[in-house]
Amino acid sequence: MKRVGVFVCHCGLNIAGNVNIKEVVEKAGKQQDVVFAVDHKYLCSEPGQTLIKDSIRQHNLDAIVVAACSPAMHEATFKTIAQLSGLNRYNCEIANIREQSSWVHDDPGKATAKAHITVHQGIEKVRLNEPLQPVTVPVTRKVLVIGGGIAGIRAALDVANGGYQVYLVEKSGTIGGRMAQLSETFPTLDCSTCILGPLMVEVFRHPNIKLLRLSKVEEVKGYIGNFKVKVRQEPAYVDEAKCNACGECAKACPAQVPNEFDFGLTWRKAIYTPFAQAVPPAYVLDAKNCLGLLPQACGECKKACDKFGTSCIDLDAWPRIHELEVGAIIVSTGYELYDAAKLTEYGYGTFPDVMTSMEFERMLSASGPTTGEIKRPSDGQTPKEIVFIQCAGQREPETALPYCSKICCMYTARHAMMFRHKVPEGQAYVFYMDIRAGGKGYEEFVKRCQEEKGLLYLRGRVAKVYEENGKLIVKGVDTLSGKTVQINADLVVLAVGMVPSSESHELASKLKASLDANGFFSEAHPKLRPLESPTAGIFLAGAGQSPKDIPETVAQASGAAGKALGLLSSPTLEREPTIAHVVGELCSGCSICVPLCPYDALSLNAEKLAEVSEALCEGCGTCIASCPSGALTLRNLTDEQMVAMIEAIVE
Amino acid sequence: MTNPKIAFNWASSCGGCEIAILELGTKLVDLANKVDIVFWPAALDYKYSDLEAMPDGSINVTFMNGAIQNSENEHIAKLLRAKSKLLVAFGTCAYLGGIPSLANTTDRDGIFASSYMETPTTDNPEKTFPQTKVQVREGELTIPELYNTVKTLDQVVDVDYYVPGCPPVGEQVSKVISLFVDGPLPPKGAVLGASDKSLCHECKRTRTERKITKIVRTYETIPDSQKCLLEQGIICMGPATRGGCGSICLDANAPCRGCYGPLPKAIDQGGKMLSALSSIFDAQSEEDIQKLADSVPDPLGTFYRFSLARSLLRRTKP
Amino acid sequence: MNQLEERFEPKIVGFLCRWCSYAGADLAGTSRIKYPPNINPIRVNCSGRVDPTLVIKALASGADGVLIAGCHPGDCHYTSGNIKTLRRFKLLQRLLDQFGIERERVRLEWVSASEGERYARVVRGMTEDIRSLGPLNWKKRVEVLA
Amino acid sequence: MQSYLYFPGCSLRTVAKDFDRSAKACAHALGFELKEMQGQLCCGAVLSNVDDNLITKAGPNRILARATQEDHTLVTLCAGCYNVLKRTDLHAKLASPSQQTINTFNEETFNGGVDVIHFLEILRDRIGFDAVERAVKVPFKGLHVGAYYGCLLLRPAGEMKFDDPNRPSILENLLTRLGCTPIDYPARTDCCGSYLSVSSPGNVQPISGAIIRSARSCGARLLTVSCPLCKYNLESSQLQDSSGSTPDDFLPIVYFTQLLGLALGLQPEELELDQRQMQAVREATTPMLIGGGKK
Repeated sequence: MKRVGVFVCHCGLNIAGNVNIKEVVEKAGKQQDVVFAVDHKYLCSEPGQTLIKDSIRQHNLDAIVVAACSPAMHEATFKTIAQLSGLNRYNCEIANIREQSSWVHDDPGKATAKAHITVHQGIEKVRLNEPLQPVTVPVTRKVLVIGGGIAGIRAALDVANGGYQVYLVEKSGTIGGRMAQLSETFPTLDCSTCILGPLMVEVFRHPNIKLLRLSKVEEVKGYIGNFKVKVRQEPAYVDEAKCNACGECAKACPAQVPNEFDFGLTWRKAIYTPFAQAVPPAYVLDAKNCLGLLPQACGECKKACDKFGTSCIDLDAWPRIHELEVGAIIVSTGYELYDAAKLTEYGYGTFPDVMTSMEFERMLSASGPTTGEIKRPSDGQTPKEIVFIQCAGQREPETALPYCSKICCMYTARHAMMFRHKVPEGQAYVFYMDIRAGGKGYEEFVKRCQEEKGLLYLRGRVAKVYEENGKLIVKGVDTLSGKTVQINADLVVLAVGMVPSSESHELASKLKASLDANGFFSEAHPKLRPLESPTAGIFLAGAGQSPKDIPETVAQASGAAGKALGLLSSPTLEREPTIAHVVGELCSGCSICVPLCPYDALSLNAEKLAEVSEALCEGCGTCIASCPSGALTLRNLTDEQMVAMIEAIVE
Repeated sequence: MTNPKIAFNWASSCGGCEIAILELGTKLVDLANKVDIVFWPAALDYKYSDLEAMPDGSINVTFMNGAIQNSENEHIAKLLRAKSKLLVAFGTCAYLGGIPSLANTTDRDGIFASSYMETPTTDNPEKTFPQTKVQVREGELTIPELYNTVKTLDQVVDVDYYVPGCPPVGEQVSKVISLFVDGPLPPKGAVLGASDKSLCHECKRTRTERKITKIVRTYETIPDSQKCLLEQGIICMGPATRGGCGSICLDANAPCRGCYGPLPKAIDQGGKMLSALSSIFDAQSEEDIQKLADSVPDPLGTFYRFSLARSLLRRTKP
Repeated sequence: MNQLEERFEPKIVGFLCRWCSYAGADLAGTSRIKYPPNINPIRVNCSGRVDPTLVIKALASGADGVLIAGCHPGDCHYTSGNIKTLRRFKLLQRLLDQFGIERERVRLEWVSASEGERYARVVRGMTEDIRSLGPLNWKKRVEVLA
Repeated sequence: MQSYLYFPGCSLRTVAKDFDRSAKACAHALGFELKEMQGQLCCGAVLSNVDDNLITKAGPNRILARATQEDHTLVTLCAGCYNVLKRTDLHAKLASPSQQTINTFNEETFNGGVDVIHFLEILRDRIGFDAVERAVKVPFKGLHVGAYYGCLLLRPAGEMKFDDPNRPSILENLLTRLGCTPIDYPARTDCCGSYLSVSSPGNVQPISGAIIRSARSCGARLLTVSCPLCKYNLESSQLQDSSGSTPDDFLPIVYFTQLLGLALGLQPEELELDQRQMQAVREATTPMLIGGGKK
């Protein structure tokens, strides 16, 4: 026989605007065991919380129901205030009458009726709640960072400087990521690799950072504070420690391969270093394109290395599995480019002189395929008329990407300006929908470009691009003059959007971290918890979470590192005790439940009865649903409570 | 002091429960010395008038087997309730509805149609169906009215104790009866003569991995007598059924059909078994899962064979 | 208008998994997407918690329909709870067929945390389907045919 | 004989009888029949996308509601009907509040569920172009024909999912099987001017004129279409004056079903091809190879 108090929140007009609070309070007051019911304008405010606190004392309540916003919002807040007022925090239930009542139903009468049922459900549940104590578990004070782009680099450095061990996992042969491929960065036009390079070296030299290149996360087990991660590392076939990057091996290698770092605009050897500033500064043999390792077909590289070099090549190397134990994981998997070939209206892939911004970026780069000169892929001529198409395949919910990649306005402006500098007599056109230049110095930068001579901004979209006697005919519309325009161009550059790394879906299911509709990692709360995944202990940094530019990425990376450090700052942490347990005298040991547990938390004990390991159980309840004798129950979500709630709904 | 008066009666049942009592054999004779059997139509000649003549509460305990399927069943149930201090639902039919309650998948008209028209051996051109009343030269003849829905005993009268089993096994029967002679009696509503744990608890078969790759019907195979039948793909109700029967079916290498009824905390025997069984389907893709689910023969008849009248839904949609 | 007032309002019990579907329902709220108030959700950690017996219980005690919603296959927060739900659901469907309960009344849907619109659509569709089927009203039906 | 439920629409009853008749003839030759649905109405010709002008959706919803009485697949020929009906079904599936309003108004409940397909989809997905090729009796030899798609078959691409909206190929693939030499020209997916021919005819000429020029410059000797309105606009843009007299370089327009019919060995009369059109087909085909007999 509990003494239950019910607190109904107006949330300003968010709830009160569409739900008759008075009625909800009155009806709640009439429910069994409810001794006190009251409403307040903002329960989450200080006065609101004080009201709860005082009422608990005055009416010596031993359980409360807070009817307010979704538990996803303030459940923790209200449980804590309950605890501070001397209640067991698990004697507090939230009734969601905002997100799933006042906001979604037009008719106030019906919204109120539903709100009442929701509150009644909460009352029925809390009446049967038992007081619980959190489960305390130790924390492994190490961090795993997945992805070695600028986000991963920044996060790894911050955690390492905070004094904790970091594992940095990178799938390619070097860290650096997309930023390493960039020529300049907006709005300051400073050289990208010049500012990135030193950080890469710092990572390489840092005593607290273990860099695992050519590596992928294979399996993730455990939970916040206690992750067990299997990482598979492919062999580089080159001893990092010994290699002095003399390059003799590459000279000797007969296998030519399109260079992905230049998007296939140049060639590399099967044994190669991705780029001059690569970290670790050692060559890599890509086994896929090598003439043959098993059995060994060529071995020229090894011969050359032994002859001129440091004999650091081992062609018999095998993949390694690293079994890591970490307390937190930072996901910084970054982005890839939307496949421009899907945008058939622009003819990418059909016409050689239609290229993506990233390809153009490489062409601008002094280390790129043309050492910084701008040339048409088709005939190597310098283009005179160039068209930049912004939002290519973006903000197109029907056929391509629904979202805006945020950085294209800026880098396109930079590209156009660089083109003008490199081809002074050239004419550039930029098709845009609207210029999004939010950011320090951004608007000023775009203005500068727009005022450039021979650089014309056209507000409108391009309908189609097709080839006609050696020219690319670009048909579009200028919505400002309201006229259709046709430009006979030499080169067309598509600002295609950012898409999440192709492996993020696989990784997400290993991490049990959810993705949003576009495949980016979702954050725990869009406003208040943008650095965390909804899955505890997993933090997010960089473009893997949403399109971002470099400053934002770096800021988020440092933020995520801060979060991880916070988690590691204590040797133990508390976990939810709302987990499964077995009522021994009811269990018959039929062991139907045992194989169902995704965490191997269930086993048969000495008396051949089922047993739950508290440290492992996550409380999903799958075993409970399968138990034919009702011996398994979920703490504070028992079958009795489920039935009570069902009856509250249907009565 | 006088011996306690006990009565036996049957409602809608196959008579198996009566046999279960006769099965006591010589024990029956010892019993007869300890108690007075005042009413037992199946074994001795009694008329309802004898029963009506008895004063209310004059019988110490009545063991009533069989489900309530017609007006006579109900009438006698009420009569016996009045005459008895204690009323025991004896056997699965009285307790859960049993096999007769599978009739709840149809109704009176459906039953009549199949029994008096549709069966191949029936020839009934005049479409003659049972009438509760019929006028003959000698006067009016009446027979009980068949109900649309079969009920358990406690759905028509207050019941003190329950004894599961189709039929209850011998040694449990004698235990239960002697319990009433010598006491002490458990609290009202208790289930007597059965275990509180599932059949798996007393099952001697070995279990390896809990998964079902294929549903196999008993006629399709001769099961390994040492291994769990579920793991051989044979649907065994053991996990969702009370033990105490001595697992005689399993000893005969036949699966448990669930006659000892749901476990103490199980909301619904059929639902629980359905969940347990499907949970361990060895299938991941929707197609494979569908295939396995489709291969389960007659889910209703399999999972509710003995407990339909006492289940959450009680009958099919009227 | 009159006919609108007399319209039968189905009672639907919802079991929403906390990580995907309940979050999806919340998103519908935050985005102010309207849908009928006929559903009352119960928040469970995983759709795998939903014992078919509870679905039967809901129908037996007066619900006109039951919605189970979980993460899309492969996205389950607990790896594969939703697959176990699917196994139970497929067999439950066959059982309910035999009891004569229409398939439209009990549905299993995958709704991710980002699919607020989809959640609203599911509830709309389900409410309409059940409305056209009429009340289930199980208790009464059974009593009537005693 | 396999039979498909078929909705011709207004144009195919009047200005485009030839489209309707040739299609039915081809169907027959290919071993299936087009069975006209009961209770036809105008499809509405244009589908309003706004939510406060539902009346234009009443018609198509009625049509589909009635179609469900007979079948759950409905075949169309006119690109306009195809576009409107297919999208009506999609919108209905969303069970939006406005759909309920429409149903209440129509007193005919429709919540989606009709598979609206185009005649071309039967050929491609149900019969298969291989079978069509096998059925060809009189293959064309070197008929340089340009396929013209227009908008309604392809757009909005997200809803129609008929073919690549920018580089479609279904007509070309069919024509190749008939022995034609389809020519690629940039304007084949441009808009023909559509209903501007009613509201401001002056604006249609330049638009469809450009299409004709583009096709001709890429070597088309004949255009084939699947929309009566496109055909009308493309033809009228070539007429010199109201007299309807045609210039010498007139680029003839025929329905794809008429070419299909000829290849299947049907007679021009069955396909309602008039002298002028047959003349054009002959001229466009390398002379000595006309009706080159069995392959």
